[in-house]
Amino acid sequence: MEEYAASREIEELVHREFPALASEFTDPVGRRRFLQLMSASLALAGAGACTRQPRETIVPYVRQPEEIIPGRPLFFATALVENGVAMPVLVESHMGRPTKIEGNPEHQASLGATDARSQAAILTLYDPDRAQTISNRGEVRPWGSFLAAMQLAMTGQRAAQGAGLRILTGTVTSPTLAAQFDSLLKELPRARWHRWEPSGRLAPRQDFIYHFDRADVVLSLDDDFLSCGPGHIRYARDFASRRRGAAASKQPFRFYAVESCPSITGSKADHRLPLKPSEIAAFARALNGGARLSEQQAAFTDAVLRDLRAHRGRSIVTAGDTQPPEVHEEVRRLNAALGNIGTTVVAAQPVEARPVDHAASIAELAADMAAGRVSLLLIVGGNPAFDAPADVNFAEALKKVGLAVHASLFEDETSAFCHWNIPLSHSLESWSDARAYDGTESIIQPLIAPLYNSRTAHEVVAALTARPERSSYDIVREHWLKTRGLDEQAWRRALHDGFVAASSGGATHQAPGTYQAPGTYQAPGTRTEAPGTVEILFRPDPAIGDGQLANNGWLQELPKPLTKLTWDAAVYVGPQTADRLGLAAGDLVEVRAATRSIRMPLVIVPGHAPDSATVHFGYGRRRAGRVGSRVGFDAYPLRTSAAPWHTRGEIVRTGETYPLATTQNHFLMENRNPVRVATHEAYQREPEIFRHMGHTPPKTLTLYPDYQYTGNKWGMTIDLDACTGCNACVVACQAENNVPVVGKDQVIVSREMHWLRVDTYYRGHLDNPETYHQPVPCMQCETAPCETVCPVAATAHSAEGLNDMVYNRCVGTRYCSNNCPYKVRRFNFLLYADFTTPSLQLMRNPDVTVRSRGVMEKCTYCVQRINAARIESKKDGREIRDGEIQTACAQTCPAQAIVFGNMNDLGSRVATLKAEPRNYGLLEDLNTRPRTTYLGALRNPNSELEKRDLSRDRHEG
Amino acid sequence: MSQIFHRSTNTLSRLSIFGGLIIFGLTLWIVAGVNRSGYVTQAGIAREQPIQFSHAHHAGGMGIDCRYCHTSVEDSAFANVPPTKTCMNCHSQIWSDSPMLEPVRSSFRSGEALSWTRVHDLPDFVYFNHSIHVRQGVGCATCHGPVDQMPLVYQYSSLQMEWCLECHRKPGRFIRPRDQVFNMEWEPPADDPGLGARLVKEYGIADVEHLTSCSVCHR
Amino acid sequence: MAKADGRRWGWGPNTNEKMTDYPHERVVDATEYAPAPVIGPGHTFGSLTDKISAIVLTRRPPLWWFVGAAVSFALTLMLLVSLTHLVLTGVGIWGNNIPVAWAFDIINLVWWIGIGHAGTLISAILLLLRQSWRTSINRFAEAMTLFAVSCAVIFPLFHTGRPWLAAYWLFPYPNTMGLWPQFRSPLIWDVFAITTYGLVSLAFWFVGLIPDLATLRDRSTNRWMQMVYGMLAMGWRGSAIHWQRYETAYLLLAGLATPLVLSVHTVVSFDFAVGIVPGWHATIFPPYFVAGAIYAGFAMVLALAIPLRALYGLEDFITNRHLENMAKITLVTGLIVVYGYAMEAFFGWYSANQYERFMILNRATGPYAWSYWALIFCNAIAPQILWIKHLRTNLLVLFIVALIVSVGMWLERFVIIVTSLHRDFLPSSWGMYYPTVWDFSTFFGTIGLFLMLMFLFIRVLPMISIFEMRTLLPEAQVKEVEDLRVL
Amino acid sequence: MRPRTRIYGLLAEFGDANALLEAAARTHAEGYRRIDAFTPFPVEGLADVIGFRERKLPMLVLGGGIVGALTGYGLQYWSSVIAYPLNIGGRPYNSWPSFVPVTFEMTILFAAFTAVLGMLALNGLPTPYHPVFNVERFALASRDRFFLLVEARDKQFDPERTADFLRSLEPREVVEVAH
Repeated sequence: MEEYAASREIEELVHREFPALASEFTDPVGRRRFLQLMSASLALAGAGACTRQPRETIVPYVRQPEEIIPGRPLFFATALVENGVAMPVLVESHMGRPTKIEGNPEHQASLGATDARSQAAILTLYDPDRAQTISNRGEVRPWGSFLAAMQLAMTGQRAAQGAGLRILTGTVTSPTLAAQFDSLLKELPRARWHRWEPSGRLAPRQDFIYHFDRADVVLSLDDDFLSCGPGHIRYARDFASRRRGAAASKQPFRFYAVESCPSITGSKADHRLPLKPSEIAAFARALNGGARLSEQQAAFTDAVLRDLRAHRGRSIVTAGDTQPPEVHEEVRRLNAALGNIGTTVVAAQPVEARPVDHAASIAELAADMAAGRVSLLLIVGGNPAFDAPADVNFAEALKKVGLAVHASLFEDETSAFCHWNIPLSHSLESWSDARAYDGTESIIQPLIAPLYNSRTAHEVVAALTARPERSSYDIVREHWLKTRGLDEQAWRRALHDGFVAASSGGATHQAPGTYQAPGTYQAPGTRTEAPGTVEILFRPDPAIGDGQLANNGWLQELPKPLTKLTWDAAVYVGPQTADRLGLAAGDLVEVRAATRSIRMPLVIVPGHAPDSATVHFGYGRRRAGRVGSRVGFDAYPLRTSAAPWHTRGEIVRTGETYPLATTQNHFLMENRNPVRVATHEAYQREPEIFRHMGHTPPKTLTLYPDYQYTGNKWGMTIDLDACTGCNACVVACQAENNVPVVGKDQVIVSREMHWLRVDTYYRGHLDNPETYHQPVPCMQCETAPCETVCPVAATAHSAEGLNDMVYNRCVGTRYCSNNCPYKVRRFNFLLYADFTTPSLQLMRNPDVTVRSRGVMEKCTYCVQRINAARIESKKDGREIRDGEIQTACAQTCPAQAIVFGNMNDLGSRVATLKAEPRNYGLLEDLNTRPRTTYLGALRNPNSELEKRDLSRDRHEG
Repeated sequence: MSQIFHRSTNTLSRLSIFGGLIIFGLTLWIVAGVNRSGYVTQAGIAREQPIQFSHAHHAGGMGIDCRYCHTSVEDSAFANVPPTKTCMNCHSQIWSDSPMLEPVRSSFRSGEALSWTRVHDLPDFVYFNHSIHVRQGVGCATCHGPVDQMPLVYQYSSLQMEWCLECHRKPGRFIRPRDQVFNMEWEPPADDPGLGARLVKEYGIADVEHLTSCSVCHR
Repeated sequence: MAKADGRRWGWGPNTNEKMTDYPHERVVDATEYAPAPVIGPGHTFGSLTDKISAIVLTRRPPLWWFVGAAVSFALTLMLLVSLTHLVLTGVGIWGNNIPVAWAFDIINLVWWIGIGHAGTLISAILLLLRQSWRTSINRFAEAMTLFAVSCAVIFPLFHTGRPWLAAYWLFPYPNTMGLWPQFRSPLIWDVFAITTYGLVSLAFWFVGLIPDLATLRDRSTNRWMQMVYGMLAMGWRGSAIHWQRYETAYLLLAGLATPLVLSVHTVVSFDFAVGIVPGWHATIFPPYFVAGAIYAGFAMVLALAIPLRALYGLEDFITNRHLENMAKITLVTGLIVVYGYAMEAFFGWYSANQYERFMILNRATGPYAWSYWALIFCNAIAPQILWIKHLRTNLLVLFIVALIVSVGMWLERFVIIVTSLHRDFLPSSWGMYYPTVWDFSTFFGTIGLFLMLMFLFIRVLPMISIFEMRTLLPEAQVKEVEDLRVL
Repeated sequence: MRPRTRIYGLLAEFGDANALLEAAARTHAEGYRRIDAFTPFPVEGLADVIGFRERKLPMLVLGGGIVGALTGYGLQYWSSVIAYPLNIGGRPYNSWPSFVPVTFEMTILFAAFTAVLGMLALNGLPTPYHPVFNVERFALASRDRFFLLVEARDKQFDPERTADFLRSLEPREVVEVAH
């Protein structure tokens, strides 16, 4: 059904103006006028709360699709594409406008969860800076003339068997697209298809799928499997559920992490060993007895090996994509030796179609271009002029190409060098397909007609074939019908479910050959003691990735895990290295590698491996758009195809400093135990240990009678043992609640607007501390300090115990924020919300008021969802079921750390969790009686490695 | 020193004091009045529409049920304004060439949507849901008034917060049996004063604390 | 006798005892009962009436008046510009943020309100305490109160995000929303306290003015001035009966204003004491704020009186004794405030509450330590030199100390508000506050407004209460009613 | 019975307070009742001497205070318990301790304004026009002169005899006050 619904809506959309479509619910025009009136009432202040409504119009359908009930959202299953891999999602659509992205609960790769980037994809869809017109050398052209041009060019190519034809894409998992390329290359054997995915897996290798839920001991060699890589959503889920099991049972779970740059995966480790990149390879060899290490490292290795061997078949050893093939080989051998393969570690085919070595591939392409051997270059997606390795000098080579075509979402750095620029459709506007981490194939269906004159990759590639006019729907549908015999029923089923049944590990593409011959990878030479010399790691930015998402304000302002840095990339170094180099946070330093150098501000990250520094690439875009251009510093100039992940260089201070916008500036707990931690052993011995870490005042501590909550009593628990600090909840909240972006300058004066923030705390020695993440939404205190001080009752308790915030009543004294011990209230110091950009009005959640200037706002437990559920239940004459209401944060959490529900329903998940001994309230000694409570974090240290007095748990913050 | 002021100033000055007070009171009274008047609430003002659609004729005269056009009133927050198609269901046969209906036909031909002037328009920070009100026995006429007698629809109630609160504080005074919701003529039975209270219990309508919680209408 | 006493109570020097001792003395020498004269020698009813009313009626304002008025008017314009920008752009033009959501705005509010207190205190409390020396300073002290309050109210209104709504939503009035103010909020208490304070002070001031307005009416030659002063005087003619009711009313006002003035700063202190922020949540706040207010108020009175008397040659009326007494009160209230600081520190330690302890530590050693130590110097150390008489009576020294104290009291509020807020409970949300140019322009703008109102006031109204000065003259002493009865 | 007199009364001017006091006492002892005295500042006991005994004001102020208190608490109770009860931070609707400050301020406000307005009302102010202002020298009443007025309405009043009596009090002069 859905796809017809979708497509028919789309007709409607094409016929009608967007704002009018929106007008039934969120009429931006109306609201804007209304706000003007509010401020105009300055003049007629005293004339009462005069909200005289401006004229509005209602524009009904001409023919109404029967699926659409105006005012009720529809959900469509589809997939987004991250680094070429499918991220299965359900998309909420209001009257044909996609407004919110959720994970697809049916899909094994998601199970209902998503990550920050897919949450933010909705903003990219409506980004007003997207490429909007097909252009040739800067002049707007119709699609037809592009087709003509291509046909002309192709006649020449066919004559030469495509000798001059080159195609460049990122990682491709789309079976249809791959098939299109295959047929094209079969027709033109001398043409070449190159790949460059700056932040993806560069070297092809045997792929493995891990089952963390079945493991007792896990060792990770610089593998950030909780936040990067195709499977991270599912891995986070399995990892968390295994830990949850450990917390409940006597069956402990232990996780060792060896890494250079602190990652959120490392932050969950019971033991973490910071090593320089060069040492990690050695460490890997040592695991199989192949190398000799320092005592400290050797002790660690021995203990880990003993632990792993004690759990044969129930352990996992992983290595990150940034590790060289030899490390992966060592890891494979170890897993085999431990008998993990087939049990916890399952071999699988790479999901990438026709895997190649990307670094080599783009280098080869650039060489051909520079040599003038390329007469027709088709770049589908990607932005090589910006993110290609520095040594291949792509931009220069691009000038020597006869005819360069670039299809991309944005007019970017590469577009500037290309003759033809074709706006690429967003996943939510396209018919396409893609494979998830486990090979499961999803059909991608459009939620909305292309907002601009854009085309999908399939259509662009088709332009090179004999049948250029085919729509992407035809192409995709035909591929699935022909090659996979997907009949109409199966096709609809696939669209409805969001994936093609029984397609995981589909054997349609060849197995990868042996590993790349060394040569693309060079082990760093021996370390020299010259001051300032360090090993330099290259990593994609934790928020905006390789830079393609630079124009996404939600991601720009998303506080990066651990450092809480926004709007900038920085050089990460450990404290000891900073001391050695005499550098302080905020210094603007020069990073030199070989002959190249860049400038970047410095950030000190506890736990970073000594004598090494991490540089994040993706920032410093020159043509990204109004949000992303000229923000931060570009690190690509240091990155070469020979050493794409780490190299050797030096850090030199420039004497200048640079303002950094961080949302958290103090990372120590100051003995206030906001995060309560105990070891697994201590917890088993004395379950009450978490309660003893704080003081809960008796209920009799007031001269007032207690307020009784009958009926629903909403509450939330957040499991700090499960939370990985991945930030998905933060963006989900932002998308669900129309939370504005404020910009770097405002973040610097700490006016960020996130309703839900993730605090990070360190404990122990800062060279290698324990790290804890704590999501902090509104606590919905029963004795809310904020409410009593509001002079106009703009914040008051609902009968279900919600701490309501009434924006239209708020006059903005900000007293409530002063009196909020959790500082979760956010104030519109300026007009942050965008009331003017039309496309952004379409994106808004129509069920949540867009807040104007001078108004306080905060987390409401997604009260719009609560109300919707209450109304539905009342109409059905029943109670609200447990789990029927999910707050945006809880719904998207890959670790299922956040649980929301009715505390009065003793069977509900939230009620059972609150009954757990790990449950405690943040700052509950203030007698605020928070409805949001936390489940304490657990550590399971290996006694060999850590002889620590367990009573420390009680005293140390 | 000779007199500065004339005899009359004594009286004048006292008068002016009381006069001032009276004028002050009057202004307050007028302001309060204006805030509740049709000028601000826009109640009672019939709106010009692209087509002179008469509810009096369709709903009143011909007795078409509200839900024939306002299809989603029982399922959604929004009662729905009918698509052109709905008009054409009949008007492709009757009055199929009346000049008055030309806009409808042209819309149907061209697919160009009709755009109606909104009559009932709440502020954007207020979230009203038709379906639950209808479900709980709030009649159309209770808020929209005698639509079946309106040649051109006008806003019947003030739609101001205090007006909403009247019912949210004492639902019993306003609700009716569910089967009477779409009956424009229904009057509360004079012989059964307890009806409202019974229905409130029967329909499980929430107590006043719930109905007057801020987040029920504001989000 | 009690009744008569009740009525006599408070008017100028009380002379019962002496009069009954020497029933046949018609006039008693002022020096006999006063420690030092509160009015220069050689003055008669006529002379002082003319001297004071001349400032308003005949004397052309001196050059410095025009200069001062011009400067303060310029500052007032700056205030208007700042406020306009504020309303059009938003509170974001200031440095306020989360966690420091209140800063200059509320600091200035409390500072101004505090300054306002001296006026009512002098007029009411000193009246009840029969301090005859108050007479020559109460008039402009009251004016100062009014102007300080009008500067103060600017902040609570304009610091809100939507002043165009706060302007009336904060008051209870029947509205179409069926909503009312939230009376548990100290901000609403403020609204009532400050409004009451302003209105009562205005009434008090105006009542005190009526006889003098009559004097001006009768002295003025220009027809228009006669009309204006005449209207304001409301036909006052000094009838004995009127005087009798007038005294009663004035005395009652004083009796009401005394608890009021104490309550106002108590309520202002509730803004903090009712909050849970460490550094705010303290029971000592009300008395300590009131003392601080009087402290600041007297400092400001001194800072105004010293130049005024010199510029207008009023040494006869505002004598050294006045200044010295005020210096003494400043010293005493200063010591109370210092006690307050000590207690805060003590409680911080004694409460054994880690948040309180950290707060004190953070004040003394944290990023804003400079403000704390500057405050200690201004309010605790500098005023101690007033112990020494010849420094206390040295006008320049006194003037400078007064200014230092005014600065110190501003810093006190800075410490209480900013330093407490910037690091409260969760380390993760600790932050810093930096004022912007608009914070300063608004603050100095209000100072400009205050001075401009002051300049206008001394130009159009008698800055010293003429009729009360008359009562200080020896001739004003009359014999007992009882003596007359025997006739 | 007696025709309304042509003049308002007779005004005697004195140089200092005691002279006036004595004169006023004598006049009152003489049996004159409709008399009034005018001074540039309140003179001890002058009102007594001319036989003025009214003490209404304090009672009025007390009343005003009580009304204020009731209004203050009533307003708060009604609006937060009856008009729109809201659960504010789990506090009861009638959080009486929080209602004290406003009640107190309202008490003061009402009482204070009763005092001021009551005083003006009882004194019959404003009266910008008053016959005594017809006397040129009366302007000095707000400077350094003391006046004694015997109104023509007094039963004993007789233009000649009263004038003679007043002169016997050694005033600076006695003048007729025109209507």
